[in-house]
Amino acid sequence: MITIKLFALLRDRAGVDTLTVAAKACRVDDLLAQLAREHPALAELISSGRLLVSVNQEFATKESPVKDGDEVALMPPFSGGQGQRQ
Amino acid sequence: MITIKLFALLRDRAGVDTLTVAAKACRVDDLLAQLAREHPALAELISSGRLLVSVNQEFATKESPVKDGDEVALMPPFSGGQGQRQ
Amino acid sequence: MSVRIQKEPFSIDDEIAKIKKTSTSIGAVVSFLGTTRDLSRSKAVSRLEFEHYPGMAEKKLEEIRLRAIRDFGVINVAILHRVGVLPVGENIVLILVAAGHRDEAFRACRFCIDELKRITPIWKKETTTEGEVWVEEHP
Amino acid sequence: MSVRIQKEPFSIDDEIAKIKKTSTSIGAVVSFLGTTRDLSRSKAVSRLEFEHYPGMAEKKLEEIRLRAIRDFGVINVAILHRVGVLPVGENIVLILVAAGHRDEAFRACRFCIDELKRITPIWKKETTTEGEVWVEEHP
Repeated sequence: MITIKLFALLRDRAGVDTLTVAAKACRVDDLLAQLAREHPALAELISSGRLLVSVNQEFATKESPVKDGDEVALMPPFSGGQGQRQ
Repeated sequence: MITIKLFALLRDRAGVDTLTVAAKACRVDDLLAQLAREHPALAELISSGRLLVSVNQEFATKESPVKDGDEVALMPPFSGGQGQRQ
Repeated sequence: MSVRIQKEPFSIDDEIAKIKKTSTSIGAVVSFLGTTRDLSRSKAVSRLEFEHYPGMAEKKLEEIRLRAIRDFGVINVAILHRVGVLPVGENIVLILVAAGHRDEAFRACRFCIDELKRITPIWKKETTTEGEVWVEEHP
Repeated sequence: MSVRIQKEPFSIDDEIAKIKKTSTSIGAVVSFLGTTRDLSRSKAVSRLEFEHYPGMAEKKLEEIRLRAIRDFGVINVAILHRVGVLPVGENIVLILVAAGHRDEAFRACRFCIDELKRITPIWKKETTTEGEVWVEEHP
């Protein structure tokens, strides 16, 4: 099993903060494609290309490997800090 | 009369924090020359060229005019602030 | 702990006293404090909520802290960020950089807040007159 | 009063609370704190004394404050400097710059401390193992 953690807008869209998916060893982009198919509420955000992905709490690319037992997070653009008016 | 205020090392050398001198309208450099003659303890510092001078609490140059009633200050280089290790 | 994510308010005086105790060579402390404003994109903000990725957020802040110490030669760095629901006007984030010289302290502090915004998984939700929105800043 | 020279210690939390009350548009507060070290040119410092030119020192700090607000477009600036005999480890000078953006806050704060050292009539006397000396810094 791979644990998928969802944050902020993604969690609100999915209605849950954690998903688990049965997946063989694959790449991040394979996993994202599978998630978009299984969770239509996330499809638009996943296809937007604006999400950041981490694997075991390190930033990952579309080509990064994912394997059974990993913790993957889908993260919208960050907005911590303050001090920047727009 | 012109009031001369002395600070830091200058005051320590002179032993007083204020001097008054009878001087006609003149320039800062005339006043400094007179002070060096009348107060030998200050002569070395005055001739060092490293002092800053103010007239009525504004920075002055050697050519600035000084007149009766003015407050002139002789100031060693500043060292306020902190945060600079040498 | 020189990196903290917490719900509670922090005292800047207390944090400065702590960092000063870690070295006797500190001559300058430069700090950045981010506070919530009452306006965002010209709309009145009534409520703010911050969320983080527990574990990864702290790890990124500690990476930023260590890089600042190493790359800028400063003595110590502390980074605090609050999460949860925060009233308008509250202090949100504090970065303290203690150094011997002011030049490196200013540069390291600026680096830390820029990096915090860039790589730390923290999100802000604003409630304005037009509803709730997860903010996406483009630093 | 946004410019003060005083013998008493100051609280950074209190000063930040004061400056935040002056505007609701403040998103960033950058501060510089200068503290006394226990070493100066490799000699142990046992005592520090700061002296200022009353009247002119305050006037120069207010000039610096107004130039920072005007030239960098920040919202408000506070400058505090302590004088008198100060134990090692004490806070000496505090500059607070409140702004909408962090960029202008950092630049204005740096400007203020550089200018303070350059044009404000304040002098420091250090007592070390080798005796007393009026310090002449070359910023």
